[in-house]
Amino acid sequence: MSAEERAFQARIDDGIRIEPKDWMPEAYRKTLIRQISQHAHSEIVGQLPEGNWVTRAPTLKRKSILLAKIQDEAGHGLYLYSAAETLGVSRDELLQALHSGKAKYSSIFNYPTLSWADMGAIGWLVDGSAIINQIPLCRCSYGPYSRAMIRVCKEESFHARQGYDIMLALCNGTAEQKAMAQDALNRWWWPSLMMFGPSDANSVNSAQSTQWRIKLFSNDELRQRMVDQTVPQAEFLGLTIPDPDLKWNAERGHYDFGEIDWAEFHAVLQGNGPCNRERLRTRVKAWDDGQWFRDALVAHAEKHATDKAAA
Amino acid sequence: MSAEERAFQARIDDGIRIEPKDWMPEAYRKTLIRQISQHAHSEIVGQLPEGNWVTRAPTLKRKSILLAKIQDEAGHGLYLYSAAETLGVSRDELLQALHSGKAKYSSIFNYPTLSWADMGAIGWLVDGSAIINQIPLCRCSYGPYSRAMIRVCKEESFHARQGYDIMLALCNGTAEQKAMAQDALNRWWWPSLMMFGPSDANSVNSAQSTQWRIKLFSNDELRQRMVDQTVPQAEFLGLTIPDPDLKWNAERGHYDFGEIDWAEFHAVLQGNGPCNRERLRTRVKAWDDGQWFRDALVAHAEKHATDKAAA
Amino acid sequence: MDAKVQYLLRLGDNALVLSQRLSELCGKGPALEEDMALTNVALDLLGQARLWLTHAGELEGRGRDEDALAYLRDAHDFHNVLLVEQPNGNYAHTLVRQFYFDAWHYFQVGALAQSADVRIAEIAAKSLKEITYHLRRSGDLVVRLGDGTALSHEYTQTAADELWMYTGEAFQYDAIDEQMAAAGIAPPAATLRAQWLAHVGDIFAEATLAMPSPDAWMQKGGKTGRHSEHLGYLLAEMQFLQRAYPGAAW
Amino acid sequence: MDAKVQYLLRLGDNALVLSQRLSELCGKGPALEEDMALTNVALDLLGQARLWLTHAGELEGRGRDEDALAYLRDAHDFHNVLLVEQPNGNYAHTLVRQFYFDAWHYFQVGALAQSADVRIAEIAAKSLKEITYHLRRSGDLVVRLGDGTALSHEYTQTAADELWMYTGEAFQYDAIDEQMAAAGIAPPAATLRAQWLAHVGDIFAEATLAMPSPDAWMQKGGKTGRHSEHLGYLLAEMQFLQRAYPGAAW
Repeated sequence: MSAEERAFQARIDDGIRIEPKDWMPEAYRKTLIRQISQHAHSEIVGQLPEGNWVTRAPTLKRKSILLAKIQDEAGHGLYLYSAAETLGVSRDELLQALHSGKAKYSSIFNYPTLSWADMGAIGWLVDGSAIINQIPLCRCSYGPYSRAMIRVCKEESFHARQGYDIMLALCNGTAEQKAMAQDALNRWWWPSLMMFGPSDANSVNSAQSTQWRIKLFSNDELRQRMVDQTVPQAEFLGLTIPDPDLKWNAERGHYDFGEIDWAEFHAVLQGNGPCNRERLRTRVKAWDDGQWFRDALVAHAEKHATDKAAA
Repeated sequence: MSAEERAFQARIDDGIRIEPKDWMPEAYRKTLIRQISQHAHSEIVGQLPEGNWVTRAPTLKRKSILLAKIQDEAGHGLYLYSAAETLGVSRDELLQALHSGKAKYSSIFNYPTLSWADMGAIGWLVDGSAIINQIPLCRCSYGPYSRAMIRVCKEESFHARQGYDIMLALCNGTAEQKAMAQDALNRWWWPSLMMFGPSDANSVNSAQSTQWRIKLFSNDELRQRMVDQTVPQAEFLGLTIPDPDLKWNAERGHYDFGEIDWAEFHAVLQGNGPCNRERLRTRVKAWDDGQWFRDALVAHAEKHATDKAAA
Repeated sequence: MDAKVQYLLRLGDNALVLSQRLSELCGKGPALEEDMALTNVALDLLGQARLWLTHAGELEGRGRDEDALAYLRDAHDFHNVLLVEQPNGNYAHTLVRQFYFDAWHYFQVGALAQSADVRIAEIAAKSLKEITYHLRRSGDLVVRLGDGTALSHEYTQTAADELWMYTGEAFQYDAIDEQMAAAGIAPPAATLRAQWLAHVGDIFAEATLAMPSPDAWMQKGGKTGRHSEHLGYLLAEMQFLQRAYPGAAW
Repeated sequence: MDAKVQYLLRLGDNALVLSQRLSELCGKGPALEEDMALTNVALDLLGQARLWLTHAGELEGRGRDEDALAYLRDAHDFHNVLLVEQPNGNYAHTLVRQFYFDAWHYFQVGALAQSADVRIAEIAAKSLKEITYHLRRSGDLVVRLGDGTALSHEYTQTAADELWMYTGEAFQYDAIDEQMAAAGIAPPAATLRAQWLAHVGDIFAEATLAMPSPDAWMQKGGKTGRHSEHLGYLLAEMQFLQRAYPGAAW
């Protein structure tokens, strides 16, 4: 380890934030760019499954809440791209990587939203899992990322509560509505657990990220936290979690739960989810269709910069 | 008048049909091409306002009847283009003229279909008017046109009856359904009367067409026939024709009716109807999008003609 | 139906339908900033729609709340102008539609904020802040696109020309509008039209766009429930859940 | 729900949803002959859907007729395969979707026509004549497009590749399908799949198209009510009038 690297690690160990102007190992920079941009892409792509129901929201109030949520997500995308940009990469480069399929976004958005209850389940389970993932990152070693996470987490917790509120309304509603809620839970439960990534045993690069404090808990720890937090909420809703192996383990003080279908996880990751193709195409189409628009803004700005220079 | 022209007119006067191989004046040919192709185009464009409700038909039976009707219209288009082709013009040339805006189609299809009742009103009033226009043409001087008209009229009379049947169901239905039927009548009444064209006083070229027996009654005569036929039907439905001047004239033995808004007629004819742009664009887009498809069929046929020749 | 209720429904339906059109674009804008702005405008308009519709329902006194009005009327009972129901088209269409609407909305709601009717003036004043921002944004974008590249100029000019025929309806006052004008609520049509034409003219000049003729043929019908074929589809989608699960609470 | 009723709903929903997709194209085909053929196929499938749904409703014994089943179920109660609800795309997609479906439909309904259940055999026999024509037509067009121009080859190959993942579901039998097979009604999955693969293979060979791998990842869910996002929109449009005017007769 070089002196620079030792000093860098010592700062991290002392809980001092790394800032953009500070020296950092190239691998740290790259890992962060990958992690932050993947998160940013997830916010952007994540607008689509919800956008799918915004035009069909069942009341104007719910529509309004959902629109505000989607707007927040675009905002999160913005801060996160900005955080990534502090690491010396441009937003356009990151988007290029998304559009070419090189960069990933959270696989959960490759599942379809099939009923209004999915707007509840996404808020409750998906945003719920996201928060569990992200709260520790508010204390991560890279300053701009940590500050972005603080802002994101604050809004995400609203979203999770709003999602739960949708579920509550459905579960207090008609039998059909309750069935809708149960169906949504059935479909989103496992993918939400998969959001934490592979089991620790199969997780690559975790040790280094942990040492750098850009990963603060293991995938399995966070997943357990999600299960422990969610089971009582489901009980309160009167819904059944679709896992016959789910059971309170008094000894561990945690819920035991069944084996995740990792074959499905990998299939979706490899592009075989129900909506991978459509999600990416929708984004690429939006980008391509918008080329003339973005070009025009640049051309206009340049023209008027020239005007001023000439004046 | 040349000897040929005199012989031609004599045949017509004797009620002998003109056939494609017969000599005919160039103006007769041109007038017929214009008239037949305009009719063909109307069948084709006329699929669109009905296609607009086929996906929303309220019962499977009604959907089935509507689909069959639209299929008939495409079929009418086919025979009419074939009839026009006997006059030495190709279907592609005729479509070209439609797409460039040079050729016309019936202006009535530039009105939107805004409710299911419009499917009733179109059958009842628009097909009703079309039949009144077309029945005399079954006896017109040009053989292929007259034979096409016989076939078309037979099917159109079904369509008109089916349209009336939709109106009847609505008028026997709930208050909302009856209001829908009345609204449709309000919107389609005047455009249906306009289908017969300008008043005789302002109609150009009528005399020549009459002499050639490709126009057998004046616009106003046919329009009167439509009014006389339709008023009792509306009464039976319990609907009010949107014309305060409508009144039985015992002396004439006909209904008197109000003045048509010719300014609207001309506006729509000149392209300012509610749907002119969309109708034409839809057709042009279908055609342009289908270029590769048509090209492929030609290429395949040529390849295999070559195969056979080579074998 | 009471003229004021009808007039409020026109206001509410314009905002509601345009908001719905914009919300179709969630996550599909040409740039992230546009995604945010579009969603934001959709949200503002939806908020305004809710205020107008709620007030309309109260005045009507038949127990219809914002949701009953939004979700349980068929197309012929919607009173929005044709402009707002036009499809999003390419982004130039989306923006020009927005600009035409915002300019009208700004002057209309600006006048309503001064109106004799307290509740209407209140809602208008609240909305006007948002609308002022909308108009600034859409006008600014029209300028930048009109005076951007040759392509953006062409797209914007085409959109301006194609949507023009839907702009006249707002100024063709019928008995209801006239009654509202006479009551000191709505601004006079001629004033509104002059303001709108002047503003659009200024922006188009700056944008190097040719302004279509104010005397061009104009489509109409939306205010009285004669819509284009587009509205039925928009409503079928928007109203699905309320229609499919009648009486459910969400 | 009774397995036979469920199976009949699958048959009916497949025909109904594909018919609905085709009917979106009325008057928008690439040639007049295609307009006629598309409408004709839509009409045939609709007729078949009506027979299957009516029979399902009778067997179910809850008083649901064809319209109650078509118009008053939400997406999660529809049992069609994902293939038929896919959007029309370009015309190559429309045709390849049709060909994949027709080939399966032909062998499936052919087997049903020989089945132990008299009423099912009757409906199947009646439908089979139409389906035979459908398959001849769509197979023939796939050949002509595949072996047409370079462009048509490319479009057709792309459509073939993109829709491939929706073809496996038909052969993945679940408990209901197995029960029907055991009862001598449905053909065994393996037979059906072999017939389908052989026929598609022959046509693709003639069309000079590359056949995607039979072992490729396949999407599923439609038969048990887990659809794509497309179906909800299709139903919102299709069901609008029945939903908006409950109880009305048309």
